[in-house]
Amino acid sequence: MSLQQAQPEASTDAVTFSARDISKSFGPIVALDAVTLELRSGEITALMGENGAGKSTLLKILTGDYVPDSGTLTLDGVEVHFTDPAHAHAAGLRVISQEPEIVPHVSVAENIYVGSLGVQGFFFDRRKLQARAAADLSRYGFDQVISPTTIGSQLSAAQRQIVEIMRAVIDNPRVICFDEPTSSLGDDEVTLLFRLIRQLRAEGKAIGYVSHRMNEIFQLADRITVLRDGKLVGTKKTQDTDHNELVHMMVGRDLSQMFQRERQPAGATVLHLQNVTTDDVHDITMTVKAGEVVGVAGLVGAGRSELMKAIVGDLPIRGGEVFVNGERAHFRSPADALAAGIGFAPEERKAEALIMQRTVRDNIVLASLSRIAKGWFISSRAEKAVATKYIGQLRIRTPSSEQLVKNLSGGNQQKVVLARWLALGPTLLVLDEPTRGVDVGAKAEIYAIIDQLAQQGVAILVVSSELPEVLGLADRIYVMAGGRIAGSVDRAEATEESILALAMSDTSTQHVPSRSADAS
Amino acid sequence: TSGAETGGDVAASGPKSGKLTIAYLQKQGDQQYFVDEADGAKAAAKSLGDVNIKVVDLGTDANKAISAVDSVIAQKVDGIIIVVPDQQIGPQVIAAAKAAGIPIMASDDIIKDAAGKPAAFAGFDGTAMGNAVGTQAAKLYKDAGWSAADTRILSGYKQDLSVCTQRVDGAKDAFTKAIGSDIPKIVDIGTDNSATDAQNKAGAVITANAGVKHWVVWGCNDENETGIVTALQNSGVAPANIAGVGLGAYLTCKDWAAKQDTGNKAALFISGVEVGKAALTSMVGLVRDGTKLPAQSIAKTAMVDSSNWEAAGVVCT
Amino acid sequence: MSSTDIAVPASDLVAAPSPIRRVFAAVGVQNISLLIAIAVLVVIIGTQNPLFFGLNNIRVIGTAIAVTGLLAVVQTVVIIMGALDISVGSIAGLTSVTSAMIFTVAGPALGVVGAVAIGIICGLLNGCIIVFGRVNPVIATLATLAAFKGIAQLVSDGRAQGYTGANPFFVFLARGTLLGIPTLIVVLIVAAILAHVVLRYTSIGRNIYAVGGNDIASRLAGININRYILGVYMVTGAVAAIAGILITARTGSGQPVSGSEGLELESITAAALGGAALKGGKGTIMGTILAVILLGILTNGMTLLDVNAFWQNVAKGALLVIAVIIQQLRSKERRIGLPA
Amino acid sequence: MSSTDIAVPASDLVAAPSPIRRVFAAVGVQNISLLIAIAVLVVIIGTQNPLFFGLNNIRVIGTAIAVTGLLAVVQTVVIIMGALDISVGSIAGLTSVTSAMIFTVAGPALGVVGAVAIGIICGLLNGCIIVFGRVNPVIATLATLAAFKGIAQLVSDGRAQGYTGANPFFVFLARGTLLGIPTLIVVLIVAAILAHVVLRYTSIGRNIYAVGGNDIASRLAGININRYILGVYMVTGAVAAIAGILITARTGSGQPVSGSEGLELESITAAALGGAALKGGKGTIMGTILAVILLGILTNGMTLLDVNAFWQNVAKGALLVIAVIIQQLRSKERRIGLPA
Ligand SMILES: Nc1ncnc2c1ncn2[C@@H]1O[C@H](COP(=O)(O)OP(=O)(O)OP(=O)(O)O)[C@@H](O)[C@H]1O
Ligand SMILES: Nc1ncnc2c1ncn2[C@@H]1O[C@H](COP(=O)(O)OP(=O)(O)OP(=O)(O)O)[C@@H](O)[C@H]1O
Ligand SMILES: [Mg+2]
Ligand SMILES: [Mg+2]
Repeated sequence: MSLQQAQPEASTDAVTFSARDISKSFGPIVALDAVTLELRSGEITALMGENGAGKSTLLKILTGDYVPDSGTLTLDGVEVHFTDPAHAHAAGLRVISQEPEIVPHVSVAENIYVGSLGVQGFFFDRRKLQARAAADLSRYGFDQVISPTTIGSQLSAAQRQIVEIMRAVIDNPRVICFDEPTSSLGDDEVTLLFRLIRQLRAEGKAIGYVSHRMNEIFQLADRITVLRDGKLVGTKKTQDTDHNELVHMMVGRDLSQMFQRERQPAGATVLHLQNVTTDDVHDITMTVKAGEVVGVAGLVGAGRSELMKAIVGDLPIRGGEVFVNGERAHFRSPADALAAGIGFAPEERKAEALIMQRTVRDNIVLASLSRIAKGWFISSRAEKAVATKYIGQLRIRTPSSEQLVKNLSGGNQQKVVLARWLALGPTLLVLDEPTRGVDVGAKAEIYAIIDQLAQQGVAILVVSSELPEVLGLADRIYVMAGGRIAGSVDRAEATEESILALAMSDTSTQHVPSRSADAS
Repeated sequence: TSGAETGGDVAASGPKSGKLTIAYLQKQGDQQYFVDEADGAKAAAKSLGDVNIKVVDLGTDANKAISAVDSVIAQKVDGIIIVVPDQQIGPQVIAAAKAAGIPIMASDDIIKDAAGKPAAFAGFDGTAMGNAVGTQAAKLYKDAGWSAADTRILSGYKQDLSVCTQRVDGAKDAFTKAIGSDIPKIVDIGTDNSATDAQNKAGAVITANAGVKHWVVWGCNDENETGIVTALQNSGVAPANIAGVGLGAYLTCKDWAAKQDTGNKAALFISGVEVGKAALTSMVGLVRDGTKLPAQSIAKTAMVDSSNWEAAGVVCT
Repeated sequence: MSSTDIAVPASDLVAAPSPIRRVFAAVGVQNISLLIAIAVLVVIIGTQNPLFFGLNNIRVIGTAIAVTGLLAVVQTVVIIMGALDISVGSIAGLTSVTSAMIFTVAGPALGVVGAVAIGIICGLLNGCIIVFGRVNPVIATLATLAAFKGIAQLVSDGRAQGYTGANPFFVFLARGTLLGIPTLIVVLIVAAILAHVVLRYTSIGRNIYAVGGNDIASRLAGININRYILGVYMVTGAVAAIAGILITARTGSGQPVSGSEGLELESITAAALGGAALKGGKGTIMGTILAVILLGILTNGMTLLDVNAFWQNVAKGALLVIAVIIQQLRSKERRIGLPA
Repeated sequence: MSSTDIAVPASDLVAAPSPIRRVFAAVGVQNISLLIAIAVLVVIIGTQNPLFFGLNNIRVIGTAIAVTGLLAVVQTVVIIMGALDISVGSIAGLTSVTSAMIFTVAGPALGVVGAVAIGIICGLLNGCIIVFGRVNPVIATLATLAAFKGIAQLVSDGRAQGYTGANPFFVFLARGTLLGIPTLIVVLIVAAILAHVVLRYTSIGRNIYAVGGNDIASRLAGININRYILGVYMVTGAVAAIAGILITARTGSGQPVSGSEGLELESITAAALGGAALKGGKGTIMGTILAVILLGILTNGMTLLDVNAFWQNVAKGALLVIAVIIQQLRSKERRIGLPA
């Protein structure tokens, strides 16, 4: 994607909001050490740093979710103290958090206005709220992506992210921060979001923006603040810096150049789908061979995640046949797939992959316990060894293998999900958005590990919404649209354009959120 | 003197013929005694012929008792016999039945109306039960020649159940009357009326009374009494040093049936079957023939022990 | 699957849905199976004994469920908020006995006011233990279940207190009617309608759903969760006190334990059967009331048909399981994980 | 700055932690407050009445908590898995009475085997209702609580059955000792150790924690959740049956209801007080056993000191609240949202 330089600064140099010398520790872990961040009106300030650098912690302090150990927050030069998110809201600050929090059994409309339903008085008028939500959604351009009547628990990851964004923007805040808003969005939604963010900038809002995607930063940001290990490295104007310098600032060293896959001839067919149909996807035929990395691209809602879940037996298959290593397979649950050597790293780490209140070690060894166990018993030494190995290999930033996963930063949690499946060593590895929220350096390492696994003869199926990732990794790419395979492209012929063209080929069903309230 | 009150209303409406339905509402209907009572009533109904009997378990729930009374009234039963979970609800129950013109009779626990007039009664009321137990305990105590100083009386019961309080108070009164003022210290043990809980709580009490040589035991029911006796025996007290008087005989009989040497020396046996029979027979007599309810039909009771329990008709399951 | 608590059912957006679908949508899918269960029971019992349909019997069912129904209604609100109140029965017992005691010395008005005040204090105590002591609601109210019961026993020495059967106000509560409807039923209806309206049509109610559905989201959205917890527990205490007063009125005396013990499980059962998810965020008053009616009809019908008390237990258990299985089969939830 | 070296496990760097800290770590922070509570209670009661320390009394406490303890241990496992078993008391009642009935006609061996088989069947039924009927565990076991009780009453006609007081095996269970330790206590210790080892050191146990922590994630990680649910409920049924047999042995006859009613709440209380989170995924057998001991000492001590039963209720409630508040204050969890 072409790098589009940010607009030259349009606005004043007035600092709307500043967080000065902010420190925050969690027990022995120093998450932030005297960090300063300034947000200016009419400007987009990007916040960058490796996984665990302290970005989310800083934003949580801005929104009153955490109280800093020391340091001052000033809004328009006036010192403010937030001990509760409500205070920050009242002051005009909003943060779109990294993990969208959704109320499961109420509508999108109520989810968007949660906490401020009362503006209509004591009584709350469902129809008015509905209409207001519809109007707001279309005002911000998301009306095609999400319907106000859909129930929270039925939203896809992208839709949840949009609800989270809507919550913040409808409040018309003066300062608004986005914590990795695009990690679960498809390209179309990203375009919509960028349009929105630019509009907010034009309205004079002060905007903070966290992302691990370099091209986004260069498209959007006016200024970039970099954190490393909880400390401020520096702030640059976008036009004064480049990709390599930023990476250097974040990582403290130059990254070896772009990842290159070692291609090799594929082996025997490991997975073969013949006209597989489920409730959500139709007539899918695909093959994955040993030593091959197969990518699955498509727009959000194309049915990629559903297909992966069907492959591992989580969703029922209604028609067609699945062959694993040449034999017909009937997986009734992921346990059956695991027994056949298939591992599956789902897309949503919080809901589907991680046991948040258990340790990093427990989470890493979860799928390979029976292998680590000697007879009936598990050796905690062996367990720790496995956990420590992958903590090192994936550079998971955690004080020890005994840290609770919920205390890890988002990107590090994602690495724990991957570590679980690397520790198992399956014959077929299904990865749904494996690098969601992972920093640049770690991404390259993960690619290298995938490459290495392929060389060892593991068959790998990767779903990704990041086209460069699919292009760089895959030997072959299936493109899905509207629950069907729109086509398959060989690496040699694949370009972003050709893939996008296929992904958008199905105009009939795309973008219409299929599940709405009337399903119940 | 007072049974006429409820009976009179019905007499006015004239005797009924044809099939009758009598409701027998019982507290703690899942307990053996009341199961027997229901069986007795059913047997009587069968022998009287053309009588349908409706048994309702009220548990220990006073509110449910009111609902059940309302319910059987709405179902137009011809007579109500009730064992109330709490005697305080007597006025409400009597008033409801009276308003509906349905004769009512109390079984096992006396009830009175708002003016203090008791309803007709069949059974053996709690105080009388307690008195029988206390008298027997006093006899055992005297015969054994124990002294107040080295004896304790353990009294186990559910303390928030009024029927239990009556029984143990009755036992205490009768014991005091028989022995005089110098009676052994009475230790109240609050239990949930189960044998296991009585056993657990008694364990602590026995600890607190180390050095005591002899024990007199009674309780709200056989569960309490046998539980305490078991705890005493488990702590090494010889059966000879225990004078346990049960209430019901359905658990104490088990030791006797097995010919075990036991601290359960005696038990008051009230034939639930007989009470049920008597209550139903009187009620049918009133409804069918206009025979006045006897103000008090006191049930046949027997103080049984290992020698005579079978003869007295105790059924040991 | 959730039903009536979802915003406007999508069908409202579609032009002119069939009237039957409208009724269905209003009642909610979950509740349809309860209605079916009620209908089946009514037919079975009614054909066996036509007295069941008597106006009198319907009144009896209504008055019998009033106390449980009241507690089930507030329990539903607590469950929707993601908590549980196991102490409701104890509070009802405490207020039953204290209302009668206060009444005896100071008359009915003070008896009622005093009991409600005590109920609110009990609820406040529950809320404070949860909010400030950071004790899980289940443990907190398990603890106060024991404590309030103990207090009720202490103030009354474990005995029923007073006699309210001669007081016109208490008699009106127990046996009076309003527009031909027994007062007990009126109280339940009023409480249910109030709770329904608050839950469905006010921002307070919607916030209760939000807190129960996702407390983090609610907090981040600026809802003062603690205030909601305190408020809901206080209201629950007040309603439990009204239930206690009704127990006093019905039994004619203040009962410290009898009549209120076990009401906690009954109210939770009704709320759960009515579709409230114990995880929070889901449930309707309509469903709870239908569940209370279903259970009330079951108890009444089994007595009517002379079902032995032991069989009644088996039948109740079986009915519960069957009703919930039908609900689950009708819902389109994914059949994986632990059922919610 | 320390944040830079966080990749290295901190504990590996610190050489030889002090022995006290080691003990603390082994017992767990949560349990420290239970230990403190036990210590305080023991001192208070012991100074009032030194007989409390007698070997005999310790034996009394041990045997008194055996039945509750057994059920609390399995309840902990169920809770860790994210479910609840409210029917344990009913199963214990059913197996108490059936063990005595089978014993009467077929001897002690068959009595025990038969009761355990019935317990397992009950557990299997619970599991099937949950897994295949997709009924929430609380409602499912609330329903079988009633159903199993009804069955126990039906088979026994509501009467205590049989007499086991003369049988050497049952006498050994009730009053015998093994290596000087009462058999009842030995049974509890064995069950607790087994549960502890399975939970802590086997993959089965780990997977139970995982299922309770996040059932969806566990399923996608290849754990056969349904098998775990069925298995845990069957084991719970079996252990409840052992509890039932112990009730029979202690009382000398099979009790359909008496002695087992209410055990469900007691076991849940102990598990929760011991630190098991009702949301699942958290809890230890050690904590539960300490909680059972704490509650056992409290009951014993109050009875010993002649505290009125009504005050005992108040004290029990207060102790529960205080113990949990201390736990919460010691834990460093964020003080937001609904306490878990
Ligand atoms: N509640 C907590 N308890 C303990 N440690 C925490 C907690 N929250 C964050 N941390 C630690 O603070 C550090 C900063 O985390 P933070 O979430 O701010 O990182 P981040 O920059 O947002 O990373 P990512 O890009 O992966 O989202 C990490 O080491 C993390 O493990
Ligand atoms: N949890 C859910 N419940 C119900 N429907 C869902 C859920 N998640 C997704 N869907 C719907 O299923 C369809 C396929 O979604 P899926 O998540 O498979 O798409 P995807 O291609 O993987 O896109 P994404 O990048 O969002 O994961 C979409 O129409 C979506 O709206
Ligand atoms: Mg982050
Ligand atoms: Mg997806």
